[in-house]
Amino acid sequence: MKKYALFLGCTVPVRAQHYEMSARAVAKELAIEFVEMAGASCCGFPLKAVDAETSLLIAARNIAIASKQNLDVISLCNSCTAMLSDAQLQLKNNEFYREFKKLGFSYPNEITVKHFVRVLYEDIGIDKLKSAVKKRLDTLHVIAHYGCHYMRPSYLYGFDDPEIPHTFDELVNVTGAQSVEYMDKKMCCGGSVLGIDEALAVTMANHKLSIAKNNGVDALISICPFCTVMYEDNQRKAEEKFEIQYNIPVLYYPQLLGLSFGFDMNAVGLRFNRVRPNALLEKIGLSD
Amino acid sequence: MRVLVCTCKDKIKLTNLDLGPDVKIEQYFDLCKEKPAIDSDEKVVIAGCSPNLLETLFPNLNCEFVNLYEHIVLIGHPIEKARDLIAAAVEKMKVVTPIKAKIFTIEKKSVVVIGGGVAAIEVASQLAQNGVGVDLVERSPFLGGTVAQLDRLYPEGTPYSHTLMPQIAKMLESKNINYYFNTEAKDIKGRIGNYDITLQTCSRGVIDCTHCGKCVDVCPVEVDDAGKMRKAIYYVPTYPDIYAIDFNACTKCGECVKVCEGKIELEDKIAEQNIDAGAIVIASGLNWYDVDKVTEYGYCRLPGVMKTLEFERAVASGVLKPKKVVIIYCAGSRDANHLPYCSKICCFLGLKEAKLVLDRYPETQVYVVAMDMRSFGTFEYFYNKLREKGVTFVKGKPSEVIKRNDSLVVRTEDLYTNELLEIEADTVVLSAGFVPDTATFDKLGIKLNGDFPVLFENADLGNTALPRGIFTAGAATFPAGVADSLVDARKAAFSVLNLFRQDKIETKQPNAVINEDLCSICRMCIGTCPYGALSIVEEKLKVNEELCMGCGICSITCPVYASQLELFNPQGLSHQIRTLIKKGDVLALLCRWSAYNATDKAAYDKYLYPENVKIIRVPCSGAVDPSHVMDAVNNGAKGVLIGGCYPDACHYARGNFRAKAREQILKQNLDLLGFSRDIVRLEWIGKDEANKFVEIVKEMNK
Amino acid sequence: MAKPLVAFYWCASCGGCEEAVVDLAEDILKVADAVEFRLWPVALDFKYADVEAMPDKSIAVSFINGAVRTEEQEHLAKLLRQKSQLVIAFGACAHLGGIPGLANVANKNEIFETAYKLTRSTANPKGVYPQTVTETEYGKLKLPEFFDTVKTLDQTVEVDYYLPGCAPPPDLIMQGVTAILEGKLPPKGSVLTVEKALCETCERNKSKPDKLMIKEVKRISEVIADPEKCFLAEGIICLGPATRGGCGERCINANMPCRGCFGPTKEVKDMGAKFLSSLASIIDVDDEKEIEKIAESVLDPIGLFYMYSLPSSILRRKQGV
Amino acid sequence: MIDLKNADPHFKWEIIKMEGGEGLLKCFGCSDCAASCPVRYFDERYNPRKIIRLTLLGMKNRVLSSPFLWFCAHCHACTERCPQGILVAEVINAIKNYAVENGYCPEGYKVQLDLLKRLGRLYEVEDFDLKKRQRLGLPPIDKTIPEVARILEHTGILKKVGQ
Repeated sequence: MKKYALFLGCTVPVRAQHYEMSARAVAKELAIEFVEMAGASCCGFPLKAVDAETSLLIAARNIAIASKQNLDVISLCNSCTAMLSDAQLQLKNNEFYREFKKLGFSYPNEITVKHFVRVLYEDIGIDKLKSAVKKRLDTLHVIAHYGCHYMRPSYLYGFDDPEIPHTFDELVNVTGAQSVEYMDKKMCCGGSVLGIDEALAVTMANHKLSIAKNNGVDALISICPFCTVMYEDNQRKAEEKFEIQYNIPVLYYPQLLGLSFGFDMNAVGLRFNRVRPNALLEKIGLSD
Repeated sequence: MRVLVCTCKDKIKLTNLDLGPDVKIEQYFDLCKEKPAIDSDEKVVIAGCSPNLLETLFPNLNCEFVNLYEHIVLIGHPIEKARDLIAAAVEKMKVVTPIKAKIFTIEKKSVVVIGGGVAAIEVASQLAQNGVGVDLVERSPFLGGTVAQLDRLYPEGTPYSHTLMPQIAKMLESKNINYYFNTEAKDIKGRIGNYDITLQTCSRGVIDCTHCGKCVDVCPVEVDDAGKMRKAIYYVPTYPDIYAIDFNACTKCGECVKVCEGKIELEDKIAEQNIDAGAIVIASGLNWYDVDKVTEYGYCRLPGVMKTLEFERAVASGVLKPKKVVIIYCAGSRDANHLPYCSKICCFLGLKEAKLVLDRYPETQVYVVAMDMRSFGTFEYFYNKLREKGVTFVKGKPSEVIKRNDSLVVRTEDLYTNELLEIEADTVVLSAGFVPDTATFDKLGIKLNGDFPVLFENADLGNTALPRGIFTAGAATFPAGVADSLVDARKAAFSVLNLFRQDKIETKQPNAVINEDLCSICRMCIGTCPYGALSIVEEKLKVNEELCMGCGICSITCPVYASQLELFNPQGLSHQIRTLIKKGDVLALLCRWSAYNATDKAAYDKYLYPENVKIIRVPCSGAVDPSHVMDAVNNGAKGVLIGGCYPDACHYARGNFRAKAREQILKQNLDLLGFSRDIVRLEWIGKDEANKFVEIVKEMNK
Repeated sequence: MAKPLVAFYWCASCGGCEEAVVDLAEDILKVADAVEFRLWPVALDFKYADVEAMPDKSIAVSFINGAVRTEEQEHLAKLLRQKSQLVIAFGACAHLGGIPGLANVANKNEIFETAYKLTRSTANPKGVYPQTVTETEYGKLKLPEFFDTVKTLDQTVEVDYYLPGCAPPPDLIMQGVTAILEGKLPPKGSVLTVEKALCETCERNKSKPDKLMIKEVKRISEVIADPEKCFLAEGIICLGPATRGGCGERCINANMPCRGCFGPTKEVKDMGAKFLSSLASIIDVDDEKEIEKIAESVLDPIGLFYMYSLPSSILRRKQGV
Repeated sequence: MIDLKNADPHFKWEIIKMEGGEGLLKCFGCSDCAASCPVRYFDERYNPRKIIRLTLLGMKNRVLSSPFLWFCAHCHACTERCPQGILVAEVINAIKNYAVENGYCPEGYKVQLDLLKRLGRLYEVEDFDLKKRQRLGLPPIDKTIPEVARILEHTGILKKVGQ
């Protein structure tokens, strides 16, 4: 049993419970134990543009919670992972650490921060995942959306190739679904500019949606609640703006993985997906 | 001890000088003319005019100079000051270690030239013609190096053979050269005048050859040799006239042996032999940067993306006939993630490839995407010509190369219009930089500075940072074109000839000496030596006399004074300061290469400064110890000025930065001990900045 | 034959040196058998007057620990010098000034003000400072004068040998005492330990890279040091390269860097300045601003470079106070 | 036209002092950042090279008041490719931080700051949410985390944006 502290952040526990549910379900299946982080707050990322130090201190405080339990942190959100990783690096910097201690916090054990998907790839491994697959989703064609902060900035992560990322594709392929190679794979979802210029953000999201449509895929697979907001919640807006019909389901990776583990569609919270994946379910013989 | 005092033809009037019974004072009317004999082992003090002059007249002596003319007479200070200065110099000389002459005997007068490209050929040829025996050691089976791989040379676009073949012919006229092909220098021992080199030779496969070419016809193994296809048994039309087997590709099927009119042995064995030499010339040339590391440009990943060499060979041999070509400059160059430097020659290589393809196929559309076009000198004409030929130059650095609908797309910003630009093409050429082949330098333990074997920011150091018997030629130290390599090769040949005129070289340059009774091998000093002259040999700290340049930085770094610079040890300077400095004085410890010269200029230009300013000449600002400052302060000095060269301009590369770090921490220390932080000041003073020097000492005197 | 007479006296010290003698364990019995103590205030009751009454040079050897800070200590140092054949500076304080020597960054008034007025635990509403003479109804009470400056023993009286350390390790004490009893002593003025610096014998020296250069200066309190690696290679300030060895690397073995209690090796006059120079030299930064930044990160350079040796340094103390 | 009369030569040095602003001076204007930028791909008004260039020229007011400064999605595509090793996204972020210090904080961020001060998270956790979590078998979460407000007080950011 591998134990990790689970960092939920703001969006997942309130707006993306299906992501959380499915992540918990597949983790359980893979003998990963999640320990709840009592007192964990926002990761700090939203304040980075306002004041980097403040955001780092908020992030570092969250890390301190896991450090006290001497547990490595798993995060479900790309941005949270980046923010916490940055703070984890900063904690090795004396100047920052002094400031951190001034607030009465401590960092007793050095711990690492990883995205859940990275843990699946590195700590669990493709082979073990393969052996857990009970129902191969061979009929599905999907595009894997990495999101920016999954492998970038590479100086924080040192994971995957920031130019030619491949780990998430491999993970998708494990389920039997085929991860289609497509253009502009590393393109940003636009989430970060949503609050500044909605039209621009929707245009950015539309780019990948249109690529997905051109590729005729069954779904877009996401690993970040932020990206999902752009591709799923704002899909209608993109459709209106560009006068096009997409109707592309956006699944969180643990949902897809859970289906391949043979879980019931309710166990992975599929009824909470805003773009109904009915066609997809039909394809894999799970239509209700 | 002898103190030689010069009146400088009666300009310095110093009388009644008595420094005790141990010190013998000799007065001269004109020291320059009279030139008294001084034993080379003797310690003396010479007082007269500036050491800048006296040193040229009395070189290589165990001598401390006292500058009476520029520092007292011309500046109008009372002559009584001379007594203190001389007495202090005497105290210093009492405790310094005298210089031991270093004699390097040139026992062997033959040369090993490592490499087989244009530079190596030129060096070998020039030396052999001058009667020097040469052993030429080439790693590959054929001569010609990088040049022999090319189709043509820039800027004219002449075939490489125009340059290389006459050069080889000229070399072959000399009988003084032994050739070692398929050979590497595995180990190099010894020192100037007597090197022992172990050579390791792999077999060529072809023992005897009639050049019939039948072996090539039957060989089933195709090899892609940088864009050009050849067989596993092959020939490069340079020298020697014998085919060779590429054992990395050969399957030993034996087909060639069956048809051979000469003799082939399919056994790849390794043989070793030792040769000796008095000097080594490293002409090992350069390697192409592995451009597949620049992943965003898709080399190896996207078909149609190639390196310049591959492109050149493919177009020249007719294998490739592109319609639309994008040549991306600086692929990995001037890039912190790859090669941080500019390789100097790739801008022309890129232009050459553009011309090559247009010469063959004038209808080709060619785009060159470059951050900057560095077409210095006459290359500007070349650049002009290519624009007139219709090449489109884009200013920018492409972000990535992608594949879209079966064609390559180069994404960039066009900096002229400030708009995003996507160029579709069938061929993308990556003009990458070069890395010198440093294998030989590694074997010699020669310190690399970043990526290069010698320091480049300091012209003098470029020559002195190599052991005295090692020379470089061509692109071994930095990417260079053919013309530059040839000039450099002749320079190297001249240096070797110059060395071999002598049977021994004697130097009396001060060196660092290690007191093994004190050295605890703490290694604090090793990294601070700008020349890599310090190393641990058999668990003892050793100074390489071929490399030590006498800066004294290690002796100041050493926490126990186990390292001592001859003629200038820290204790000597300490004695000098304690004798010289009285309450209220200002001490100026000035680098001999820069700040000290400014004081001479101050005298000539009549920038006057107070008489309590006392000047001591030091080899480098990095050769001053914080305890020297403490000594002066303890004696009541108002201030201590350390004058050094400007940043990056230090004669000893990094001495002034060492001084800076010491000064900064020392200031804090002195602050806590109740002194003003400015009681010690490290200032950069150029050799002509007399006014700056004077202003500073005046400020410190307040 | 009469046993040689021995005196053991403490000046400004913490008492650790006395503890070090006790740390001789059973060996102390051998010493007690071989000599007769004539003065040892911490252990045995003798009066100063008894010593004053002794003939000059009648004491074979006096071991004096602690720095000289008061009139009484100066008096006893001089007295013991007069009555002894050999005077040994025992421990870092007598040898170099030691930790009490750090008081040389202040003067008497500042120290009194801190000790008798400013500290929170002090209740001294009238602001009374110690006086050398106080009139009372029972007569005059005297206290020895408290000097402005802490001095080493050899700045007060001539010293024959030095037993270094804070405190000197028992094996070095035993070696020293044996050498004295057997008359096998090195030249006068020697420090009774090895000549080379600590790195010579330090196990961790092997882990040091040949080219030791650092980009950051750290203090041991800021990091958890790797117990296998050379401190300096990790950027942690360790005075080992500048400090005489022979201590058995007690601190290093406890994962603490050397702070220099054994003092400098023989060519070095000012240990702090010397090590400052070494440390500054290995800062591998070629940028003036960066250098300034790193220099500023060396907090409390006096406490760092002169922890045990301020009174024996060239400048000895803070000036102008 | 860029009028250097309005330039502030200290501006670039101020940015370098900010957290993340260190690499600024290394920029040699190759435009790899701009060519890599996904935001610029869709909206040419945003150009990281131009922001850095104007900063180096000292055009303080123009940079700080530019609404496009806030377009950076902090996706680090530029950082990965910068040949000079500049953490471009961090430099842009440093300029944003500096803009906030100088009174140019976009309203959206002020709202977020207020939420974090009150709740310690971006979304209010209603009883409804807690019930829903319970129904779905998810563990309960804290409704508010007051510690965050303490950090905001400590760094003085609330004062900086006038809250």
